[in-house]
Amino acid sequence: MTDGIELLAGFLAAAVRVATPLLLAATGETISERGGVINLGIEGSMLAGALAAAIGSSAGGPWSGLAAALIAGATLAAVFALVSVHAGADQIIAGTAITLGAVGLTGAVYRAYYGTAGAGLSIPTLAPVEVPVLAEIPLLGAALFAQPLTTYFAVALVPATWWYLFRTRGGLALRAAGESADGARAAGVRVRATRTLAVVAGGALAGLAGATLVLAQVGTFSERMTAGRGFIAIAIVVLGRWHPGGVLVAALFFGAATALQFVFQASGTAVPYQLFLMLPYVLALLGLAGAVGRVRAPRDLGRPERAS
Amino acid sequence: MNARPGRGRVVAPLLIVAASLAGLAGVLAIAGYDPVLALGALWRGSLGSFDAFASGTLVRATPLILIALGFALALRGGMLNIGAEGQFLAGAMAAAWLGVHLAGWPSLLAIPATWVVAFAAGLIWVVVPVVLRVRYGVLEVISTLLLNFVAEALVSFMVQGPLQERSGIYPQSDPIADAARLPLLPGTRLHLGIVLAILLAAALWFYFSRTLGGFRLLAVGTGPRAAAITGRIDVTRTAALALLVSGGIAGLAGAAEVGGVAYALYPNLSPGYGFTAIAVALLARLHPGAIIVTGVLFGALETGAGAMQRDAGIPAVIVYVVEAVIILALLLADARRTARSPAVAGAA
Amino acid sequence: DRPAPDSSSSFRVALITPGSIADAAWNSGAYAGLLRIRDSLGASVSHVEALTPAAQEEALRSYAAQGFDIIFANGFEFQEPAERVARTYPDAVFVVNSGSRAAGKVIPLVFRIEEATYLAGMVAGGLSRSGIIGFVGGVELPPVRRGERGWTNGARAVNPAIASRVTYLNNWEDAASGREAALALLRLGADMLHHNADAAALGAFQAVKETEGAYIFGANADQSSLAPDRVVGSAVIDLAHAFLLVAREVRGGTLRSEAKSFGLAGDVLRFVPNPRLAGVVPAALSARVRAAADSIASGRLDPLRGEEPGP
Amino acid sequence: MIPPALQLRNIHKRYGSTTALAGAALAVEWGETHALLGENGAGKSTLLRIAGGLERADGGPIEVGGGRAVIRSPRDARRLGIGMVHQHPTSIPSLTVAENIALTAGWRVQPREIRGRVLELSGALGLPIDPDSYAGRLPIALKQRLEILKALAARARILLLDEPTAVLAPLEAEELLRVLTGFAGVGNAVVIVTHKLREALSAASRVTVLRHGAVTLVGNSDTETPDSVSRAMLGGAGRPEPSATRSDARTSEPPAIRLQALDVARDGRYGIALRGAALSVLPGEIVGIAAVEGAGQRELMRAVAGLIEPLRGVLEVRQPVAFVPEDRTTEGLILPLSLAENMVLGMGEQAPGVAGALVSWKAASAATADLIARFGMTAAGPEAQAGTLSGGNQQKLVLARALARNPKVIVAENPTRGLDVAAAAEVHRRLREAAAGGTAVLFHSSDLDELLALSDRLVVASGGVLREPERRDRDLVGRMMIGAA
Ligand SMILES: Nc1ncnc2c1ncn2[C@@H]1O[C@H](COP(=O)(O)OP(=O)(O)OP(=O)(O)O)[C@@H](O)[C@H]1O
Ligand SMILES: Nc1ncnc2c1ncn2[C@@H]1O[C@H](COP(=O)(O)OP(=O)(O)OP(=O)(O)O)[C@@H](O)[C@H]1O
Ligand SMILES: [Mg+2]
Ligand SMILES: [Mg+2]
Repeated sequence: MTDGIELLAGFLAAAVRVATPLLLAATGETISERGGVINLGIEGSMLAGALAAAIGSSAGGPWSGLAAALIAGATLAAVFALVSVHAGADQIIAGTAITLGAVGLTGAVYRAYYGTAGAGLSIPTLAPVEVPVLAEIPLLGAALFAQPLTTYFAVALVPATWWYLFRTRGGLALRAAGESADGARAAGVRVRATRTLAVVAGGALAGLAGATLVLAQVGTFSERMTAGRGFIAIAIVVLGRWHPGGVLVAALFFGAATALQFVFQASGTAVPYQLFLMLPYVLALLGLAGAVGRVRAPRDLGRPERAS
Repeated sequence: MNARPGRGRVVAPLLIVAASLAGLAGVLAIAGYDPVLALGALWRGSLGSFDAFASGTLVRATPLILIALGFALALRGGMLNIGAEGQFLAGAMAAAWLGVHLAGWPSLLAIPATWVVAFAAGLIWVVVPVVLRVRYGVLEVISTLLLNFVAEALVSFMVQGPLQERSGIYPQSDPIADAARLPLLPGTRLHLGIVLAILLAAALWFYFSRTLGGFRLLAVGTGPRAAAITGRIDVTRTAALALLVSGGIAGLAGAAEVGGVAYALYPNLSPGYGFTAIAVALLARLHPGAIIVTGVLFGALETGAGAMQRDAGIPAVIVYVVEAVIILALLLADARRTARSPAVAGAA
Repeated sequence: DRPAPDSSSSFRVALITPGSIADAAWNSGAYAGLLRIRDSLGASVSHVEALTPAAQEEALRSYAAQGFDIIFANGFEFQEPAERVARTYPDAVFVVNSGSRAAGKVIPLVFRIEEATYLAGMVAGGLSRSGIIGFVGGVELPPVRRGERGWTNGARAVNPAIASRVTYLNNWEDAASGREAALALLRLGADMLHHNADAAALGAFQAVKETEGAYIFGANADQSSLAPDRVVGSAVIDLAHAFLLVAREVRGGTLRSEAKSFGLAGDVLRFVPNPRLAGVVPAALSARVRAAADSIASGRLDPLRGEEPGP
Repeated sequence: MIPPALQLRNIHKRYGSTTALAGAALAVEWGETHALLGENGAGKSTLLRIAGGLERADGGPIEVGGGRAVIRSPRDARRLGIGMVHQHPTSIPSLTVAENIALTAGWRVQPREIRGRVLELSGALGLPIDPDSYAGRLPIALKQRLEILKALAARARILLLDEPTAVLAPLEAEELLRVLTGFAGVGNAVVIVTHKLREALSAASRVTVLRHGAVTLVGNSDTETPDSVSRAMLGGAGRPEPSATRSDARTSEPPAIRLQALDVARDGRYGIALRGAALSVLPGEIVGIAAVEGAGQRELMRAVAGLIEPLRGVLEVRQPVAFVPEDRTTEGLILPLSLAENMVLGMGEQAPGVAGALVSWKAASAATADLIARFGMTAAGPEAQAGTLSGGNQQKLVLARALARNPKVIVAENPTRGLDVAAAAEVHRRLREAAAGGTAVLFHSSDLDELLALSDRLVVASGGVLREPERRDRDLVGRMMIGAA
């Protein structure tokens, strides 16, 4: 009985762990897509953030790692913004190229910095922080209130993003830019500047997501370690309907599906493991279909502002 | 301007590409590599000799061109199919499945048969996104993307399970029958797939530019409301059909890769052709003829990248950076021609 | 430290890897082998990453056409393309790591990793308190599966009631997934882990470090340094050494057209205990492991079938 | 002397080979309402867009309040107190009315607060609007109203309006002009573009007339007459006489449109828009539908055009039917496509150049060039994008295309919206011509005068019910429209 509860608690904690980097990246992508820019380069920003976190933390501790990750993620996103927002080039290709470049760049820098031996498990990490009292709650306590700081930050970001998007002038301008670049411009919004900021902020959060993998989870870096999480974050944005709250739910859902996948495999069934590997994606598809009503993207998503 | 096939100039883009290559040479030199050697290898390994061109560049270009053609077809109708990777794998699975059973068939039947099943498999792989889009309004961008991951897992399952080779040890299928293998250009690795790609490009070019159906597809993609009200076009049906066929074409690419290159199903059949092909199609502004050119360009880039590693000792990771810079440069050059892209035209 | 084509040497060796050479195991080991051949034999060397069948055959052909003497191809998937290319270029030697059969100058290298993992499994079976052991695999490839089979059989040899759990990640890079997979195994009671997941396994080491009473066994290289208090030992393949042996034979003209297989009998494959944890392993268990090693080396024990060593 | 509120001098603007403005000028004093007139394509919108920061002139100085002004963006314009109401609404469809206003005005985004401020503003101006509606869902008249509210909320002192009354019913238009003159009267400035000359001369104190991008007349509205103005617009040709001939309904033939006990659901929403409708239109007959927004006229037109499946009842329409939709920019045309392509879009298999499944774009272009010439459209050519046409020329394209099909039935929503006087007269002539050739015409117009002038028979739609007035009487019809008779 208590065993069952412990397992459940462990499962919930795993779901939250898996969800955290996805939530960070997806929240960032929500901001950028609300502004009308779809950034497939966040996979690259995440990877760059992961490496920057590793190097930063090796050099100056976890906090330096976090700062370095933010900067690295934002820098790649800035390059992306330069090409796609300012030059008006295609966002899908630009994002793919940024990710490809990030794979190469992180690989080269990693090899140069850590040599052939790699980083091992030498990187200083962020210890989980227990929230007093709350962490004692049975079942949920350990899952939700004994997590690394990045998790709390990711969750706190959800209402903050909501507030920004729906309760501030900047957020309104951002949404306007995403819905109709022409309309926003006519209303006095500086569309390119607005979009650039959103993309860079999104990239910084993706960098932080990468840092979470390194500093709050594995304590090391490996090439291509983000393994497509950036693309999954983009799926989560859609699943969450471009809404911070929805994105939170979708990220947790995805985290839970993935955690469940591992539990299934580890409990040793005869079912081919590949079916479990498909599970999160199939569930996400079902979730998309089951979500009540129609999903609508920001109208000008993917369209550069016309040069005037 | 819009999703129209482009009528842009070529000179400025070429200048930008040249400038960025010069910049690259500088960066390589700073990083301690011999830029002349590196760029020389890039050239020699891709376009510098007939063998490199035929056996390397064109072989790599074939799946890119095919997938890009399908992508262009769908996007012309406003559907953004970023799941070609999955459809490609579906086609490859089907072609391998049939291909191993065709011993004794005449090639004239065996090859078309694998193409038909692969087309069907790719098409079936997009049925779910189409139904989700039509019935539930789920954006095909996302459903096709998610299905890529499912396809990967499915291939992994197939090569360990139903399609695994006879000895049951290796995660790959049995080799397909000789009859199902595509004929090669003698002395090279260039296979019949390139002919398929060129014929399909010609057919799509004709369809896009000379037929009412091709125009109506464009209308659906650029102005769905006007297409429905003024053009009296069944917008949903038209777009759905385009997406289905684009899936089928990606499936064909899978068949060509199995029948012309790999001769068996392997899990690592695609290095992300589905994504590279998007760049191929968009840079070509969805124009079928231009897709052949951009497809060859990207094929050359990927083949040349190998040569840079082999012949100039440049590590793969640096080569990725080089590729990324070249793509971004092409993109910037291209963006100067026109300011608008159709990227998510079907989103609303 | 990179290979640059150096035409001064007449002995030319190439390596094709199906993935990054910074994977902390399979490909990095092969790359180390390439460098060792360069340094020991003065060969001029070249390397390329080739991820797909199209790129792989292209790489094989290019090297063969350029007259390389040996082309190491680091994976079973090169077997058939290598045979095809060898028909056109009969002079080159193609060494297919983990390949399936010898065919002319296409020579497979087979590492009987199960012989070492069997020993690791024995230790794990003896040390496990929960009676559950776990294995994290990258992609389900033949050597990975053989390693897991050896590991499980070894544990059963010591404790027939042991339960062995397996999780596959379907990639080699995702260390965070490696950690989650390990944590799930540990939550479900496993206390001894083993892996064959290259860089992704780093996450499993991290998970073990964080979990009280859990231990792990390294793979491919001596991984004790990753978690000195938690790594009981490693099933080591000295790929570099094997590469050097093969290269020497080619150079000396003594290489025969047959599969080259490496097991505990040679000095390529070993089970290397972590000296820091020597005290954890009871002497009796150590002795059994040593005896099993002898039986395997002398061919009396097949780790894939898991028969007890005869008296 | 007080410097003018807004002064543009010697403004030039070219688009490729098209000259939109060739030395145009405009001077507006504080306190005045200024009408900017000209035929379709004369350059009115372009001139306003330059003052509003949406386009940049190739040359020519702009002064605001006497000071030299650099206007690079709508943002700059707003800073200078210039507000603009565009020919086509620019509100953001998926934001609410309140959000759209807050965005333009730069208000803090507090839902309750902005809702209150919107209600206050709209109340004070006498332009009521629901702050919580999504802008995209508003009927076109309210969309227009929202544009004006946005400009005023942003505290514009100089208001530029591009055909704000084109989409309004006469009463709404009067109401709006009253608000605008009031706004100007308290020391602000208003520029209004319109094709309704009477309206211009009565509401504005001064007029400027453009022709081919240059000024042909600046005058006081007291001294100018519709005739003098239209001579300036058309280059001395004088005002076209509206023809008053009635068409001959062919009573011997069966009706081309027949509906009986027809129920139609509300377009895109729940509920029934049209109940038990009965109507017959004979070949050769022109029937006008008078209605205020939401009375069921939209559903009637679209059901007859075959775009909405009726719920029940009889609906017989002779084919082919040509439909002229109300919203030319999203329903009638695909703006990024060329004129030739838009022609093929509308005519389908019957388009010149189309043979079976094949299209010859050369032939289609030639036919489109012919259409451009016959309808006197100002366009760079058949390959020009529809989006580069002036509003009125876009409308001409939609009409020309519909007529070119030789349809048995024409269904038109506001067919002359945005057309200049001459062009509107030309359209009326062509519709009559079509009717004379046996085509049945069913049209709706928000302009009662147009309805009375063009239709052989008038039907009023009100509250989802169709009724025929006893007399063709402006007052009676007006009262029936709002359900007061
Ligand atoms: N973006 C553009 N590209 C090319 N030509 C344009 C563009 N915008 C306007 N034009 C051309 O400039 C001329 C003036 O257009 P403008 O819209 O100012 O006319 P207008 O007086 O407002 O006409 P209308 O009464 O029909 O609205 C037209 O010939 C039009 O085709
Ligand atoms: N009955 C109507 N009268 C006037 N305009 C209408 C009517 N119905 C729809 N429209 C207009 O047509 C356009 C599209 O309407 P539609 O109902 O298709 O919106 P939608 O696509 O469902 O919106 P969304 O996707 O944002 O939910 C809107 O601009 C709307 O104002
Ligand atoms: Mg809709
Ligand atoms: Mg105009």
